[in-house]
Amino acid sequence: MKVKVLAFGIAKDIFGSSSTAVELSGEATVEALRTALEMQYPRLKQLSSFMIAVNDEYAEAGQELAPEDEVAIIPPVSGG
Amino acid sequence: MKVKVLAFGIAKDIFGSSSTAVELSGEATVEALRTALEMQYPRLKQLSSFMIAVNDEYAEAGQELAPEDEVAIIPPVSGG
Amino acid sequence: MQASDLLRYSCQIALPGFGEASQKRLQQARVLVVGAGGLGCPAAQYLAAAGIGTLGIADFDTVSLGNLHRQVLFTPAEVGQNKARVACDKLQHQNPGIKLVPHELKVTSANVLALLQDYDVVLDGTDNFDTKYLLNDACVLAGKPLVYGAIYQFEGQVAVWNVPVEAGKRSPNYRDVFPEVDASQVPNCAEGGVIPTLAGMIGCMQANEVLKLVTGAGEPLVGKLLLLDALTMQSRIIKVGKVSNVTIDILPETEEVPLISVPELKQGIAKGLYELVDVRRDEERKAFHIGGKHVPLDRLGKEVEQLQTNKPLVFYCASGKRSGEAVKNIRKQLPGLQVYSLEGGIKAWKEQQV
Amino acid sequence: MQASDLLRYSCQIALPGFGEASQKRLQQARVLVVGAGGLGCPAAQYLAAAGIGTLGIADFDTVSLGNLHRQVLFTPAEVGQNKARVACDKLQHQNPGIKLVPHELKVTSANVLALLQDYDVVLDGTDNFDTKYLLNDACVLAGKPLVYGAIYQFEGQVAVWNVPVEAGKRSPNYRDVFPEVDASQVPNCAEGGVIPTLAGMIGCMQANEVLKLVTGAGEPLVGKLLLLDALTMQSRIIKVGKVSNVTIDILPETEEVPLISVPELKQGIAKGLYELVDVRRDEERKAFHIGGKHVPLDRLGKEVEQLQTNKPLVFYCASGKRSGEAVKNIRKQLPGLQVYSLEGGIKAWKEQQV
Repeated sequence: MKVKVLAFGIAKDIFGSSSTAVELSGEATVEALRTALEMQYPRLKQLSSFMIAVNDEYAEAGQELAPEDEVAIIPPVSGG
Repeated sequence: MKVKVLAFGIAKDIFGSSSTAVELSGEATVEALRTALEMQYPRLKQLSSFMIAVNDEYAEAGQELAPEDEVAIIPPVSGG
Repeated sequence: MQASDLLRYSCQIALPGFGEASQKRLQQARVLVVGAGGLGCPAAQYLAAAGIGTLGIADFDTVSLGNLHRQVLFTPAEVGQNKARVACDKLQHQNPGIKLVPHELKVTSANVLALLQDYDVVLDGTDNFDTKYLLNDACVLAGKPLVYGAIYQFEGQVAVWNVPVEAGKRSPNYRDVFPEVDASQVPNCAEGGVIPTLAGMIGCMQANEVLKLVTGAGEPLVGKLLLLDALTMQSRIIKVGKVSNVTIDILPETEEVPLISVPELKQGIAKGLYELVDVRRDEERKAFHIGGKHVPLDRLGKEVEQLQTNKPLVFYCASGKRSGEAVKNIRKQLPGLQVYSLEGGIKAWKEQQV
Repeated sequence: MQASDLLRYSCQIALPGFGEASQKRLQQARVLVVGAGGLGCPAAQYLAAAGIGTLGIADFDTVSLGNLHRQVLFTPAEVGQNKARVACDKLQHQNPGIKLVPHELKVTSANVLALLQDYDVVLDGTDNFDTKYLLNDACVLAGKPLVYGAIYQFEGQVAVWNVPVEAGKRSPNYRDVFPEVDASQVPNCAEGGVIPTLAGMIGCMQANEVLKLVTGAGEPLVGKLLLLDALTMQSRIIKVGKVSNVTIDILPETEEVPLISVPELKQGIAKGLYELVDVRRDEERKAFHIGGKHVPLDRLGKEVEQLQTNKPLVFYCASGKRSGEAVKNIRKQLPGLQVYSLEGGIKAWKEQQV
C-alpha cells in the first residue's frame, strides 16, 4: 500500500518537501510506516522520537492504516 | 429541507446557542436560508449584513444548498 | 546592511527564503497602524521589533485604565496621555533603528487619504465600524493593502483586503463580506467584553500578515477570512473569493458626534441643564446608573417619542460607543433636538472619581 | 474587589461566564513563566495585564541584541542585564496591582522542584530540550499543569500537559508524545531562524490557555497538541489521548556544560591555549568563522577521533546551543578530554566587537 504523509517542522527539511509517499509492502501498520520512513530517511531515526498522527489523532504503533487516512509526521521542536 | 447552521460571534447570542436548524420548505438556496433566518431571528436582519459560508466558502445568494453542507453564519465584529 | 542590524535581525534573516533581501524590504516598508488599542499594541510591538523601517501609529484617544487588561504597551502612570505618542516613544526605545511617526488625530473622511499617502500597507487596529468602513474604503480608493482584524468576546477575525491580484483587479475587501452594518446592533468590547489574550493573538496575526505581504513569504490571507475561537482554539479559513465585486467611489462622511465631558456634565447636572438618557442594557442599568431615562439602544427607534424634551439630551452608555450611535440615530429622527454623547461613558465617570 | 480593579478588568469581567468570580481566581493564581524569551515575553505581558496575582519569571540569561526581534519586552539599552529582572520591573509598571517574582537562576534538577512549590500553573517558555524535559518531568512529579509551547521557523506547537482528568489520573504530558529527543538533530531558532510574530502568537496562546485553566473557561488544550503554520495560518489540533501512559519517577540529571566566555577565549587564543572546533553547518562556516577545525554537530559521532589533542577543546556554534550539545556528546565518548563550549557562540563573539 502507498501511504502519503504530510511533514511538519524539521520533517519538511528531512523529506525535502511538505509531503512524501511511502510504499508499505507488508502489513500497513503505523509501526511499519515508522520503520519504512526511518529506512528511507535516516535522519528521522536520529531524532529519537517523532509523532505519527492519523486523521488528526495520535496513532499507536499497532494501528492499521487505510488508504484514505491522512498521515502526519510531527517531530519535536525546541525553540522559544 | 432542514439546514443546520453554525453560529459565530453575535449570532451565537441571537440564536441562543452555537448552532440552530432552519426548515426550508421551498427552494433550498442561500437566499432562501437568509430570508428564513431573518424571519426566525429579527435581530439578524437588524445587523444589515452577515456572511453565509458554505463548506468554508463565501456563498452567493443563488447558491443551492445540499443536506450535507456545513453552513456558517458569520456576523461582523468591531472590537479592537 | 550594518553589522549591528545583521545581528539584531539574524534570527529572522536565517529563515528559509528570507535572507538579507527580505530584511531590506522590511527596512524600506512604510506601515501605518490605525488604532493603538488591543490589536494595535501587539501588532506595533512586533512590527517595530521585526524592523519595519517607517512605522506610523494613528490614535486620537488617551490611555485609559479600563483598557489596560489588553493594551499591553501602556501603564496606569500614562492614563490620560495620547496613545499614539506613548506607543511611539516606547517602541522607539525597543528599536532605535527605525522611524516611528505618531499621528495624534481622529481619522476622518477629511484627513484619511492624506494620511495614507505616505504608507504602503495599513493595519486596521480600530474598534468601531465607522472607522473600519472609512479605512476600508480609503484603502480601496488609494490602492493600498489593508490588514484587517476584529475581536469580540472570545472570537476574532483576520483578513488581508485589497491586494492587486490580476490585471487591474484587486482582491476582496471588507464590503465584499459585510456591505454595511447597523453598528447599534453589534456590541463592542466594553459591553460584551473581550479576553485580552485574543487581542494579542489577532494583533500578532495581523503583524504576521504584514511581514508576509512585505517580504513575499508564505500565503497571506488574501481573499480569505480567518475565524478564531479562543475558547477551543479551533480556527477556520473562509474563502471569500478571488476579486472584489464591489465598487467604491467615495468615502463615507464621518459624522462628528457632539461630546460632553464628565466634568462638564457634572456641572450641568448641578444646574439642571440636561436630560440624561441611559442607552445600556437592563442588566447594566440595574448594576449602576447616573440617573435619567433608560432606553436601551436597540429600542431607541421605537421609543423615540418619549425623548421629546426642552432640554438638551445627554446619552450615556458604558464607554461612549453606544451613546455615540444613539446621537447619530436621534439626529436623523429628530433633527431639531440638541443632543450630546457622554465622552468615555460610565467608565470615564467612574475613573474620574477614583 | 476594589473599585479600581473592577475598572481595570471591566472588559474581561464583562465576558459571558467570567464575572468577578473569575477575576478573583486570576488574582489568587500563582503562575510561573520559565524562560523570558520569544514565548515568555508575550505570555508574561498578557498574564500580567489580565491580573494574575502572583507571576514568577525564571531566566538566568541576559538580554541579547540578536533576540530583540522577538523578545519584545527588552530594549538594546538593556543588553547584558538579567532577563527575569528586567521583565519583572517592566511588568510591575504595567500592572502595579500584582506581585512579580524574578527568579534569576538556571532551572536544574537540583532546584526545579523547590521552584515549582510556590506556583499552581507553569508556562514553558524555554528554548531547549533539556529544560523542556526537566520542566515536564518536574511538573508530573509535583502534580502541576504545564502549558507547553515551542516554535521553529514558521511553525509552532501549543499544549496543556498533566492536568487531573479522572480518579488519580492525569492527562498526557510531553513524554507521551515525544519520549526522548536527540537534541543535536533538531535545529534551534538561532540556526534555523524563527519569525517573530509566530513567537507572539504562540506565547499569547499559552497565556490564553493559562487564563482558561485558572478560570475554568472554555476547553483548554488538554490531551491535545495544536500545530500552527504562520505561512498559511492553517492550524490543526491533534488528539493525543485522555490519560498519560508514561511513568516518570525521577528527574533527568541536568548536565553542567563548562563554558568559556568570549574575553577568556580571546586571551586564551592569543596564548595558544585552546584547540577550537566549529560545529556549525557548512554554509555557516563558509560565511564566517573564528578558526579551528570544522566538524558539523551531526557528524561529530563519526569524526570523534580527529579531535584527539593535548590542548583543551573549545566548541563553538552560532549561539552556544549546539556547542553545548557537542560538549555533552564528547564527554560521553572521550571522558578524559577537557572540553568547553563558547558561551553565546559566534553571536556573542560579534556582539562583543560591535
